[in-house]
Amino acid sequence: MSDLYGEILLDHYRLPRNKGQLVGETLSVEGKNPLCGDELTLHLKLDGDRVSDISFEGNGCAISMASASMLTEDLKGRSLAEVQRRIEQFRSFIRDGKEPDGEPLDDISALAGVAQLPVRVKCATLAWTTMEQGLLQVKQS
Amino acid sequence: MSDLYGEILLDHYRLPRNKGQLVGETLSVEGKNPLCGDELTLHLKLDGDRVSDISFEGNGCAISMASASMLTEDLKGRSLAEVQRRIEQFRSFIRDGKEPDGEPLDDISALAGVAQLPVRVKCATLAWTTMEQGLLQVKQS
Amino acid sequence: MLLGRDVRKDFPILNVKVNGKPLVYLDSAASSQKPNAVLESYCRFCEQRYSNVHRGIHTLGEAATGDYEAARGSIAEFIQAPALEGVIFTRGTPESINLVAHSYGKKFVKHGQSIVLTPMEHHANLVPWQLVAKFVGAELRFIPMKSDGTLDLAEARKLIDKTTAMVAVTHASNVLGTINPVGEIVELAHKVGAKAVIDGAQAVPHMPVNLREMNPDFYSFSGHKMLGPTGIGVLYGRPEILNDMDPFLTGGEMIREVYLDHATWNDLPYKFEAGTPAIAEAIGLHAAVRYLQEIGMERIAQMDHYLTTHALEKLASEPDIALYGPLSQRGAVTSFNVKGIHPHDLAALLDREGIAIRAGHHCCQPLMRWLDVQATARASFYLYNTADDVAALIEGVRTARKVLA
Amino acid sequence: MLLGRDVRKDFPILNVKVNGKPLVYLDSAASSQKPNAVLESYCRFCEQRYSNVHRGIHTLGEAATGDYEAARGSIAEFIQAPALEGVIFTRGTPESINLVAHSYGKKFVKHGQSIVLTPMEHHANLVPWQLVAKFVGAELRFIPMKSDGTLDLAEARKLIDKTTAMVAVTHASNVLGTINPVGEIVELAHKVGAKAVIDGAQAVPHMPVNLREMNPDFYSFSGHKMLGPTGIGVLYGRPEILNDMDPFLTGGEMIREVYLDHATWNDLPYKFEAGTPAIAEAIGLHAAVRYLQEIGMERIAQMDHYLTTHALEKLASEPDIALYGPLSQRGAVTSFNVKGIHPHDLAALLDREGIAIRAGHHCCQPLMRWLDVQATARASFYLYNTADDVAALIEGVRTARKVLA
Ligand SMILES: Cc1ncc(COP(=O)(O)O)c(C=O)c1O
Ligand SMILES: Cc1ncc(COP(=O)(O)O)c(C=O)c1O
Repeated sequence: MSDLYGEILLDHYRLPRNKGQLVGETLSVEGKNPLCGDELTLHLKLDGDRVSDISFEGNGCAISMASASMLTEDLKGRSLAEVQRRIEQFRSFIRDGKEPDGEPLDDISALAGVAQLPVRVKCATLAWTTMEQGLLQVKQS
Repeated sequence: MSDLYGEILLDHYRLPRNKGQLVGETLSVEGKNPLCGDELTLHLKLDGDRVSDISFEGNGCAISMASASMLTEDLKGRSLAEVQRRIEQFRSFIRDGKEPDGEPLDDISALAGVAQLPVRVKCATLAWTTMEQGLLQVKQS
Repeated sequence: MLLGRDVRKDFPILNVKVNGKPLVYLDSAASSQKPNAVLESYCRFCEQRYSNVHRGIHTLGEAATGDYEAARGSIAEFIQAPALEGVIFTRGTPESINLVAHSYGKKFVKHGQSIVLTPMEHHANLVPWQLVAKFVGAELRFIPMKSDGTLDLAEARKLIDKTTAMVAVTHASNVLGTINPVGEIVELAHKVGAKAVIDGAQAVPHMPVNLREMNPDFYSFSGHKMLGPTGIGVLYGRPEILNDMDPFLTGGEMIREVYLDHATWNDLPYKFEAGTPAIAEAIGLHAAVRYLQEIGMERIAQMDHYLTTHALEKLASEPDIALYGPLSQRGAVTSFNVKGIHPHDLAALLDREGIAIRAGHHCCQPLMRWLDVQATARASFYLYNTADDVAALIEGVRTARKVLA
Repeated sequence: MLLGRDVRKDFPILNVKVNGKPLVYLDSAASSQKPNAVLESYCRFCEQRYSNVHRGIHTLGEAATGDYEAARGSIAEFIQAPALEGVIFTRGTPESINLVAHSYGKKFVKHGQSIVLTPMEHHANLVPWQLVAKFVGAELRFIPMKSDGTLDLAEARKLIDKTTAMVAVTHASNVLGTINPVGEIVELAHKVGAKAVIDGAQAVPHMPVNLREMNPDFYSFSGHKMLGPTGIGVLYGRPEILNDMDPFLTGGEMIREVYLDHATWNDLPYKFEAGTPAIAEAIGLHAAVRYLQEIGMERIAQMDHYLTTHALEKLASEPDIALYGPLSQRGAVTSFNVKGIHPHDLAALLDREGIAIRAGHHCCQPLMRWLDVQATARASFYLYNTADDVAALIEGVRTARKVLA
C-alpha cells in the first residue's frame, strides 16, 4: 500500500485537472460507487467523433478523484475509438498492475498499486466505467 | 463404556424376565424411541392400586431390553405410588449415575454407566417413561 | 488499568509487523483477534477428541458431544440465559436474526402490524425485517434518535403501540457506540404484547450481559467478535416461543421422524440446528468465553471505557475532526471524520503506519444518511489495546493530514 | 496401495488410545479427521493474517480477503466449477440445499409441478423438498431402487417428465455406498427443462468430481467430511440461475444499497454470503483441498475402493451378516447388520475395542424402511484407513457376537 499515495497521485488529488462544469457540454454522465459512497459526474463536449473537452465533478476518496483527474487529462482530444481503447488498456492495467502494450499510461501508471488492493479497485475504476457509460449513451443517440 | 455390558445387564438381555404377553391384562402401553428405533409394549395387570403382574414385549438394543426386563422385575407387586417413586429414583440415577437415597436399586444399578453416555440414556429410560405413560392412563381412567 | 499490556502476549498476531511497523489493531468491532487459548483449544479438540456429535455411539462421539454441549452450557451461563435449551448455535448474528425473521416473523407477524426498529441498526438487523414486512404486509417504524445518537425513548413509547408485533433493536451500535437501554425497550415491547429481538453483536464481547434481567425474547451475537472462531454465533430464544416456531434450516439432527412425504421435529435446541454443526468452533468459543471470564467482563468494560474516553478526548482536541455518537454510555467504538480526508484514504494512510482502522458505511447505510456522511472512519478497541495505540492513532491522523493537505 | 499407512502420521488423532486400545476410526462418512496441515494452516492464518474480509482497507484486511478468495478459487478448481462466482461458502451441505430450496424452490417451483427425489436421500436432501412441495403445492416423486440399492433408471426416465421442476439426487449414498449416475440424471432433468440439484457430501471427499462434465444446476458438499474444518461447506450454483434467485440470508456484505425501507443486492457470490463468513474455516478447507490434491483424488478413490471391497468380502464370509448396497460402483461405506445384535450394541461393543463405527438410521429413515430395518451398523473408510482396520473390525464383530450370544 505504501506506494499508492505517491507524488503523482497526490498532485492530481490536490490540484485536480479539469474539475468543474463545462460550458456547452454535449452530455454528462453520473457514476456512483454505492459501497464506498464515491460519486462522480463527467461532462463531455463532443466535436463529431472527438472528445474536444471534458471535465469532472465529484466527491470521493483520493484514489477515485485522482483517477478522474487523470482520465480527463488523458482523454481530452481523443476520438471515441481511442477512448474505448484507453478504457480497455486501463482495465487490464488495474487488473494486473502492469502497463499493457501500446501507448504508455503516463500519470495513470501511478495507480499501479491498486491492483493489489481489491477493495480500492472500484475507487480507481469509477471514472473509467462512468466514461464507458458515456460512450454507450453517445452510441445510442 | 467398558463396564456397561456387564454380567447383570447381559443376563437380563439374554434371559429377559417377564417377556411376552399377559393374560387378563388391565392395560398395555406402547413406547418408542424414534431416533433409535427401539419399540416396547408394557402389559400391566392391576389389582386395585397394585401392579399385580407386568410383562413386556419389544425390539431394541440390549440396554433398552435389559432395562425393560429389570423394570418388570422391580415393579411387580408394587403400589402405584411406589411405582411413581421408583420411576423418579430411576430418573435421578440415570442422570447422575449415582444410587439415590432410599430403597436400593439392585440389578438396575448395572445401568450406572449410561449416565456418561447421553446417546444411550434414551435407550435405558424408554421402559420407564413408557411406564409413566401407563400411570397417567390409569389415573385418567 | 494495564489490562491491554498484560494480555497482549496471549495474542500472537499482535507481534506482526505491518509495512515495517508494529501492528496497531483498532478494528475489533469488525472482528477480534484470537488468543492462544482459543487456537490451542481448537487444535487440541481436533487432535484428541474430534468426531461428529450426537449420533455416534463411540468414545470420540461421546467426547465431542460432551464438549459441544459443555460449550453450550458455558455460553448459556455467560449470558445468564434463562434456559439452556434456548441457546442455539448459528454461524453468527445474521443467521440468528434471519432465523427469527423467517421462523417467527413470517409466521406470527400479521398484515397491518408494525415492526419497530432504529435507524442505527446494522443491516443484519434491518434487511431481514424489511423482507418480513414486505412478505406479511407489515409496517416498519423507526424510533427517532436524538442528535447525540441516542434513542428518543419518549418517541419510542408512542411508536410501540397495540399494532406492534416486534421490536428489533441493537444492544450497542457498531458506529455510534451508543449502548441502548434494551431492558426498557424490552419492557415497552412486552407491555403491548410484542416480542423483543436484541442484536448483541457489539455488546456481548464488551460488557456483562444478563438475559435474565434483560428478559428479551430473542438475543443474538457472533463468536468472532468476542475472541472466538469465525463460523459460530448464538441465538438465544425463549423456549416457549421457539417451540411454537417452525424450523428454519432442515436436514440432519433437527428431525425426529422422517417419512418420504413428511417429517416431525426434534426437541430444542436441536430443532434449530440442522446438519453437522460448527463443532470445533463451539469448542473454540467456549475457550474464548473462559478467557473472557478469567479476566472478568466488568474489568473489560472498564478498560474499553477508559480507552474509548481517552480516544474521544484526544480526537476532540485535534483540529477539524467530527466525532459521532454520545459522550457517555458508550461501547468501545469511536467513529469520526477528518475534514477534507475521505475515510478510505485515512484508513489507507494509517495502514502505512501499521494502524488498522475501518472506513466505510459499517453495514449501516441508513445511519450514514442520518449522519449525512458517505462514510466514517472507525477505531474500535478491545482488551488487548493500550493507550499507546490511541497515541499511534492520533499521530497517524496528523500524518495523514499532512500527506493529503 | 499403502496410502493408509503413509498418511497416518499426518493425523494426530490416530495416535489416541480408546479404552486402552489404539483408535480404529471407521466413521469418516459422518465426519473425517483433520491432518496437521489443516490445523496448522488454520492457526497460522489466525496468528498472522486474521481480520474480517472484504470491507477492510488495511493490510490484514487485504491479506484475509486475499486468502479467503484464494480458497474459493482453489475449491472451484478442485470441483472443476464452470464459474468462480457460482461458488458460495455455506456452513455445509444442509445449508446449501436449504438455500436452493428457499431461494429457488419456493420461487420457481409451481403448483402442480413435481420434484423428483430418491428413497436413499439423506434427510438434508429430502426434508427441504418436502417443505417446498407443501409450500407451493408440488408433488414429490421417488425414483424406485432395484433390490441392490441402485436407482432404476428406466423408471427415472418415466418419472422425470414435463411436470418436473427439480430433480434432487445424492451423488453417493451415505448408507448403501451407491454411486449414482448423476451425469445421466442431470441430462434427464435438463431434457424436460427441470433443474438438477446434486448432494455431493459423500462424493467430493472420495473421488474426482468434475462439474463441467456433470453439468448440474446446483451441487453441494461439506468441508468437515473432506479433512476440512467444521462450519464450512459449499454450494455451487449456475450463475444465471443464482442471479434470478432472491437472497437467502440477509445482512452484511450481501447488500449493495440499503435504505430504511428496502435494499438491493450485491453481485455473486456475495449476494448469498450474508454477514462475516467462516473465514478461517475457508482457509482450513483450502489446506484440506491442497492436501487431497497432493495425494490425488484418483488414488484416494482407488484406496477407498480397495478397502471397501476388502471389508465387504471379509464381512460376507462371516456368519449371519446382512450387507446392504450394491457390490460394485460404490463409495467408501459398508452398511451391515449382525443377526441378533442391535447395531447400537454392536457399536458400543466395538468401541470397547477402540473401534469407532456408526450405528443408527444415518439420517436416512425412509431408506431404513425400504431396507426394512430399524438401523444399520456402518463402517466407513478414508485415506488414513488400512487393511489392519478392516481386520480389527472383523475381530470386533466376532467378539461382540460372543458377548451378546
Ligand atoms: C449424503 C449426505 N448429505 C448430506 C449430509 C449432511 O451433511 P453435514 O454432515 O455436513 O450436515 C450428509 C452427512 O452425513 C450426507 O452423507
Ligand atoms: C451490531 C451488529 N450486528 C450484526 C453484525 C453482524 O455480525 P457478523 O459480523 O458476525 O456478520 C455486526 C458486525 O459488524 C454488528 O456490529
